[in-house]
Amino acid sequence: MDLNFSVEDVAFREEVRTFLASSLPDYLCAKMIKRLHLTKDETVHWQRILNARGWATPSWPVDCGGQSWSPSQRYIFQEEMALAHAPETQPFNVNMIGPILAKFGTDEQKAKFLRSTANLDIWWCQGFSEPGAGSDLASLKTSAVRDGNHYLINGQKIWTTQAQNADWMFALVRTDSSGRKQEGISFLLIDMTTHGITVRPIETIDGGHDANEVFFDDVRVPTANLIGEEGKGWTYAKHLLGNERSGIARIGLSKERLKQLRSLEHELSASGQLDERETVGLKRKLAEVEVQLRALELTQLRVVSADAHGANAGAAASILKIKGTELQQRMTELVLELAGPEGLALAVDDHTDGSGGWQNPAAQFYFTMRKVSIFGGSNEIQKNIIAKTMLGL
Amino acid sequence: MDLNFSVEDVAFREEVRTFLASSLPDYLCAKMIKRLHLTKDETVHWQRILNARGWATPSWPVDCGGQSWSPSQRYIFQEEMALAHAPETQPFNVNMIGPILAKFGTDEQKAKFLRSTANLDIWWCQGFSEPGAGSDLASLKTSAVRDGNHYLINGQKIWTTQAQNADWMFALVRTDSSGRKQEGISFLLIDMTTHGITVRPIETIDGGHDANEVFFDDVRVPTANLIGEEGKGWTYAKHLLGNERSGIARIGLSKERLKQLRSLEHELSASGQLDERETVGLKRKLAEVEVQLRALELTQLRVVSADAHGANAGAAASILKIKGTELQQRMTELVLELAGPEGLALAVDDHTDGSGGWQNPAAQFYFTMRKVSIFGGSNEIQKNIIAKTMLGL
Amino acid sequence: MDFELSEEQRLLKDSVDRLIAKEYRFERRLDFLRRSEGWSRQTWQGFAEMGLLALPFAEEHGGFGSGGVETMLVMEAFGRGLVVEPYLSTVILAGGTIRHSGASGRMAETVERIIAGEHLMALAHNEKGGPRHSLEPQTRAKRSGACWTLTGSKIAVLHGATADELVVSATTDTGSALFLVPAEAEGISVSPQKGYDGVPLAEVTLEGVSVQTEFVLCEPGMGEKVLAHVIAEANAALCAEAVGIMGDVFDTTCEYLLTRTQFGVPIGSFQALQHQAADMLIELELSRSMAILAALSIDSEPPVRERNVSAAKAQIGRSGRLIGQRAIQLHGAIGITEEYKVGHSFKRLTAIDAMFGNADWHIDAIVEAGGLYTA
Amino acid sequence: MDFELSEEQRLLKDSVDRLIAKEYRFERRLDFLRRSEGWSRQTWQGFAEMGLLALPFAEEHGGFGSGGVETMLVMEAFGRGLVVEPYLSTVILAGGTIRHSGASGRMAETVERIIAGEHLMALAHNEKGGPRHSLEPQTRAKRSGACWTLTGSKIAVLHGATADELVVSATTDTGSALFLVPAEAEGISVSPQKGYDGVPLAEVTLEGVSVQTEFVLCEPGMGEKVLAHVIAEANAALCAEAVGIMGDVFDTTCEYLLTRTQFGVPIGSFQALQHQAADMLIELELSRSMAILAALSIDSEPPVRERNVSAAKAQIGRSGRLIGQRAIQLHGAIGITEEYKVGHSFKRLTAIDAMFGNADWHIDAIVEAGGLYTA
Repeated sequence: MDLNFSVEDVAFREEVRTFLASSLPDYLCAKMIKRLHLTKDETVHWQRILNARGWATPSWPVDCGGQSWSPSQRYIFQEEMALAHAPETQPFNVNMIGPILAKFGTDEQKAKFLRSTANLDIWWCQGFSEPGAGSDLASLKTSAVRDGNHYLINGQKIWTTQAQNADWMFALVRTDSSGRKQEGISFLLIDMTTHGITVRPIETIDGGHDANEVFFDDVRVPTANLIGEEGKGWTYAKHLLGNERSGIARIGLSKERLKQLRSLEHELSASGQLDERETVGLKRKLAEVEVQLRALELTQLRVVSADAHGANAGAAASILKIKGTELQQRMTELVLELAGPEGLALAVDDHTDGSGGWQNPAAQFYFTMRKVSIFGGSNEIQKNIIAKTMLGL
Repeated sequence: MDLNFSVEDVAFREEVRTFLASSLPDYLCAKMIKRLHLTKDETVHWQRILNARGWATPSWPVDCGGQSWSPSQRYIFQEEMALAHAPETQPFNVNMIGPILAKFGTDEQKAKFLRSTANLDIWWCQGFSEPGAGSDLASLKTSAVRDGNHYLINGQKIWTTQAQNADWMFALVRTDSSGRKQEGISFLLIDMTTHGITVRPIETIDGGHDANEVFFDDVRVPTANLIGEEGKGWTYAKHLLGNERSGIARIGLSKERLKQLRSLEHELSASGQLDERETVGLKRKLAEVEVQLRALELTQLRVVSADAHGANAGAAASILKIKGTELQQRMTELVLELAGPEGLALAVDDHTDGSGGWQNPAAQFYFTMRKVSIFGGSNEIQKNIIAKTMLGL
Repeated sequence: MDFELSEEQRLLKDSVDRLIAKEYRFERRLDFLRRSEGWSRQTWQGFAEMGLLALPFAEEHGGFGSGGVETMLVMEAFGRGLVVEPYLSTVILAGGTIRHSGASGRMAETVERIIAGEHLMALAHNEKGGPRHSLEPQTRAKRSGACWTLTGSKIAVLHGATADELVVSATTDTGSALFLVPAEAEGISVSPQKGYDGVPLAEVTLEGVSVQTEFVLCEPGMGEKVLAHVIAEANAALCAEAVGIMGDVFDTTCEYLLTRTQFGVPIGSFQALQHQAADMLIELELSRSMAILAALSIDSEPPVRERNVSAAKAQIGRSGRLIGQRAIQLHGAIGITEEYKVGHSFKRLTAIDAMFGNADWHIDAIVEAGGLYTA
Repeated sequence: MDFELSEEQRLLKDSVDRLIAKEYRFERRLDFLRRSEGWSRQTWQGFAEMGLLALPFAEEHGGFGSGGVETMLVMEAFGRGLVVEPYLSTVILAGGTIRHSGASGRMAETVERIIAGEHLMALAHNEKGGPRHSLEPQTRAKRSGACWTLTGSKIAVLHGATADELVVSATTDTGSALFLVPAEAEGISVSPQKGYDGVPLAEVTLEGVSVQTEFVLCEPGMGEKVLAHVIAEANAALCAEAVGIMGDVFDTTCEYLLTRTQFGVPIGSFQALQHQAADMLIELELSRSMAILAALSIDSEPPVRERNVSAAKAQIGRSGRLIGQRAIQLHGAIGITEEYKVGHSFKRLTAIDAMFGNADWHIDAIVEAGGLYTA
């Protein structure tokens, strides 16, 4: 047992750090520190810088443009990205459809999509959730009816993140409603410019417009855009879940936020805005968070180490997801507490301009983070998974 | 709306206080303060003092020896009893079988049992739980087979509190196993000296011997000892649940324990055993408990007031039970924390002698109080009840 | 000891509940929020006509001389509707400073205009940089002849931008005082902000604002005492509002649990969710009890009043967070959309905890006071 | 970065796990508790034969020179079995003071006898009345000639009544020191107590106990440093023990959820109970991670060592309480009976939190140290 990273890992960390120091544009770093939303162009710009270095899609198979990194290297990369305030890569492209294409795509599909997906020449969104199918995803109803060498799509998706920016959607659609509900689902790639698609934005309580409804009205999709076999879509989608365990707890991000909290604590107690008693109280809260974060970090590292030794971590992904999101949420609570009455006012235009103090986006950030325990399999669903793993019921 | 008690209530409180000051024996008060177990004789002694005043069984119907007190008077009586460190009356006699006899007993049964039950001339225990029937009480199996003017009882009860001291048991037994499980249950009074009854003590983690197993081996019980109708036992038993809402949260007891915590806090911080930071931390914990206790106290008073106005409080009993037990448990945690390493050692003979410090019984008291969220319908069962009340599912 | 409402109180409750249910449906509120002022003057007139603006003021000034319970009933209804009109700022806060300063001749007229719905006010007491929720303002007031000159800046002034007149706290050489400052006074600048809960706010800067002595609302040295009383009343009012919100959130959540189906059954049939909902009800009932305590305590002597109000605000801060977060979680994605009421309720509960001391701040206040049960 | 055990470590783990599973079944433990000493000398000999008593001692003294990981493996197994033998007191605590004081000639012999299972020791450092967990004893040591005279009293001395020799902390004119005191020394009185977790304790009074200078284990001024290191090791060991207990409790609870039926189904099919069990697993895994951190930190420099061990002890204190309480609750009445193991595990978890600083105490220690992540 050894908590220290290997010489190779340390060298790798240095390499990542050097690259980020020289390649991450200052203006992006500044926006990230202020928790401002990036525009589509900014995300694209950064991902192309990473892709030029070969690091936009490290978890993909090497022959598809990935890196043969060890689990600990992946962990280091993610941590350094977060600590340097680097934006994350576009998750639907990099973590979702890329690996699916690499594993289940035809040669034609790979040739058509992989390079442009990595380079963010095309922007993907994910069409899974429907109004009646949230946690019970398999009950989705959007229908795809075969019509020659096309599918005719009718129905509705909801909570489609970034659909307004998307060129393509990967979607689960129902091609058969006769048998078990999981068995009639297919996995389809849909060009968002196709006739009959309407995107309607959903405003969320944090003031953002990331979520959308997407309506399909007799949308024609070539059968060549089917991933794998018809009716096997559920299997492919499930492949994504628990696929990426090394980053699920978002330790790096939380560490970086903890640093911010520490510096706010210094600032507020030094300036007398918190009296001594409040300062002690706050320091205790921070220490509590630190202990939990350290425990989660080590748990994450244990999973990384077990992966490196080829072991299977069972309920690990769910544990990391639950505790990771709880800590992320806890930290936004603390920032908001620190903001006090100054945090009541919204910044004038919070998503593009960072002229206000740190207090003004505190509430929005708190509201935004409520979703992390809902999306990607709610924490209740994660507990069901843990219970199933351990009780088999 | 008025938080103040009426002039009559204030006078009543004074009457109770005066009575307790003059009638509660000093040695009992001292034992209660030290949280020592009372012997059977001590409990009997005190209950007879109360009974002589007519106050052992105030909630019984007036013609059965009760008092026509208002809900607020009952509340005041319970609170003053707790604040004066008076022992509680024997609960199985006073809160359980007494009201059952009064409501469902025959004239013969009332004549035979009521006076001696109030005066603790006979000591009752409750035979409900069985090894396979805990939260699912209705699945009980102890059988009562009719044989002329007797029932023949076979089976086993468990967790029977104070069975070792009991002269009589009121028990739920199965007289029919053909229909719905609730419908074949009868309510029977059993003389504990009857041939075929074996009582085996169960030691609990607090070192106590209050719980027992009771085995029935062809025990003959006269049919005259049946309460009400055969097969209606479940209805009578359910009548007991939520029957006594005015004392369920045990506010008085918790207030008295809070006082003890406050005085320990003063003692430990004055003597330098807690440094300033620890003292502030402890004071915060106490303030948190106080806020919750005050909220619970007022909720209890709202229920009392609603009862006085003839309203029905719905899920109130469950809310009071859950929060009341949580607070009782929380306070024992705090006492144990305060005891520190000194609390590791048990008192030499904790149940009879109070020569040790307050630290030594702290752990036992903490362990003892784990049961309050289990017995009398576990807090999970209480939440089921609340959910049923509000969702109707 | 009695928790029943009087006949008059019941009538008040029924009519304000009806008003909110009828006039303040969620869609209308969304519409109000989109307007430039962010609220509805028509609704405000409705409050005036119903007499709600007159409640706490003395009968001699045209008010009803009502107490904490009446305010509680109104605020609870306002909570259910998520009312954004300037009731707290005009009637409770600024109006409270007038009431507790002992309204004299000039003030009587102001009160009359408040009651008529013709005069909006705001309390400017929050400041940046100093200790949180301090009652000793950094804003300075200097006397010269028949005038005071005020210099300083205020933040988080509720409904500050639409107020006709501001009550400004400032420190003089002989202690803190409260001043009435017309919104259009020279040297004052008011910059409007949007609160995340929908309630408009403002930052107010005073650069040598001149105030005649007759506009001294509260003499030097008395400002802190009056402010403490008014803030206690505001906290009691916010507790009641929070209970209204929590009750509404709880009802909505139960309804959602019964109607939303997943895996072929209503999600309310899942025991883990049932128990979460049960926890919400427990917190709601405890909060309701404490809001009543706060309402019944605001006319008590300061130590009792402060302790009880702090206890209520602490309880409500904790419960509000739990209920708000649980409601969002139980709703799932729909809970965080701007089109759905629960998210707005969650935001307002968050703001209520942040105003006039959050839960931890009030726990510390109780510690400072030597405990809650200390007689 | 690697969390895998070495081959030797795996062998050690397998053999101690097997030993406990075979020799330390719950019924046997209950039998040990009923004996007058409260534990089994035969089992102790078994530990000696397996070499467990030799683990942390230097090879030159007949030990294996093992580190924190080996101790962790042993203590985790001991946790599963709820071992009551004096391993912590003799090997970790008293043994640790010898190791960190730099064992000289005389000590080498003592270590050999410890390793052989022939010599039992205890650390007497807890005192009544002073600040909690202070390393500055009130017990005084005065020098006169070739002798020191010790006066004072100690509480909560683990396995103090069966120890052949005590390590006593005392303050001299030039700082604190540690002294070796034979149990039968004149002026010493040892009164045995029963710990609620089954571990025997003692109160020790020293009235002018005379100690030759050669029995000074740790020179004046060095006592605090040695004691701090030993207590960090003890806390790391207790964390590992707690993880063993929690793992066992968790397994037992899962099994109970699957076998206990109510309402015609296993109670593990109730979602609310499933989620409680899931919470337990989360706490268990976080605790395991922190026990590893503590084990790997005990040879680090003091600031890192203290911070990491405090973090581990805080985590384990919180998790131990949650897991213990939940396990009891999920078991219902059977969980609080003395005949069932879970209640005993709960008591031991409670005691572990109370020893050498509970969770809150260690959170404060982290605050004092300026935070956990401070590099």
